[in-house]
Amino acid sequence: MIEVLYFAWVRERIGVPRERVETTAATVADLVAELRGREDRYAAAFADTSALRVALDQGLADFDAPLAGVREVAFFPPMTGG
Amino acid sequence: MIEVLYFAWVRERIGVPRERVETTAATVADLVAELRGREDRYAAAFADTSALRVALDQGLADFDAPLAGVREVAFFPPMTGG
Amino acid sequence: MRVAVQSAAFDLGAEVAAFTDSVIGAGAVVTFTGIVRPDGGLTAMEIEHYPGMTEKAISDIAAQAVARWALADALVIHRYGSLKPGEAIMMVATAAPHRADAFQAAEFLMDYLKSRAPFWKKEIRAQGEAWVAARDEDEAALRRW
Amino acid sequence: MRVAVQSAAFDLGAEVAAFTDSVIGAGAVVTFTGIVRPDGGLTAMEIEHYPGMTEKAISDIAAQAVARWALADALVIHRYGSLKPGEAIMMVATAAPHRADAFQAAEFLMDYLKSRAPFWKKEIRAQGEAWVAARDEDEAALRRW
Repeated sequence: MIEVLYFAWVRERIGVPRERVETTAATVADLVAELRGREDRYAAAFADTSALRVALDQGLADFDAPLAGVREVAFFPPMTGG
Repeated sequence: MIEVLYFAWVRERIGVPRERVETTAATVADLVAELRGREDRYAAAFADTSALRVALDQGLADFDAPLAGVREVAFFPPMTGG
Repeated sequence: MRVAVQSAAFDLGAEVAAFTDSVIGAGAVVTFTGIVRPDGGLTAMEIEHYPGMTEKAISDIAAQAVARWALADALVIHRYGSLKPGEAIMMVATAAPHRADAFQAAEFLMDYLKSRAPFWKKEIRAQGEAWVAARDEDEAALRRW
Repeated sequence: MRVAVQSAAFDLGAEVAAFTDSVIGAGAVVTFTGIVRPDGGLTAMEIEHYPGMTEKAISDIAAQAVARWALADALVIHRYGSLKPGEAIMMVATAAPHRADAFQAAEFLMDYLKSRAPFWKKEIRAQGEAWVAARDEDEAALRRW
């Protein structure tokens, strides 16, 4: 069981800010593939992962990072702070 | 007749902040040579002109600049503002 | 070093004065303030963030700046929520013995906050809403550090 | 654009707040504040200047910055007279649409004020007085512009 968070237009496309996901995905990329297969709104949000960033337990990570031991995954577009 | 101003340690060495000088010097360098010949305190202040800066009518200038039409000459060390 | 992530407005003058007064010993204080620009009929700027990660990311960035430039102190305040044109979004302040360090640390903090702190801006206009896209030049700015 | 050369202390917080409030339209405000450092038992910093030329030199420098970086506004306040450790000597503020311009213009102003505005600093200590020597790196800093 993993907590998955969405921000900005990823959140808007998927329609929820967070959800608990039952998964055995080994990496972020595997999790994305699983989510894409769920419903159109996920496929739309994850259509182009080069436009997305991911954080594992609140630290930036790569899409090939392993999920073992991770409790919180967040997907969002490139940040625009400042 | 020209108004000559001194600042910082140049002022301290010469002992006055400003004075009127009767001169026919053609350039700043000529004026410096005249002043140097006056008294020891001038010779001390102008011993090394590479350590000095000059302004003509309140604008930075070179030591070979002509004095024609100039009303105010100022001598001072490199500036240390900010 | 203080990091504040808040929806409330902050008092820029009071923050700058308090920061500067608190760092006697430093010769140079640099501040940056980001303001919502009233570009093209903008009525509001909505700022979303990632609670928890935001504070951690900014604290990491600020600690890096303090260590790298031997800062006397650093301050970051960043707002989220709905802001109107003319309102201050955020500020950073840095204090160092000499000006070059204070300037560089402030620019470093800004470059990282722009592209590495989890904030997202949405522009609200009468014609509609649009998420602000990350700019290539902001990503490029990170490479100089 | 405002240039003030004065012996009186200035209210940093109030100046920064007023400057920032007055430039709605700019997205970025950068300020620099120079403070007397209490180095090695310094009891006072005496700042001499060249009345008349000072205002002219600073106004010229500020006008160059405004033109070169298309600034919304710029502010320079520089004090003279006897200042104690911890007191603010001077400040600059710049406002521009984007941060890079505001930062660069503020650094340009500081580099020029350091070496081209007619101020001279003297450090007063119990052991004696000494004029601050110009630093080669300050002269070198001018070459980047």
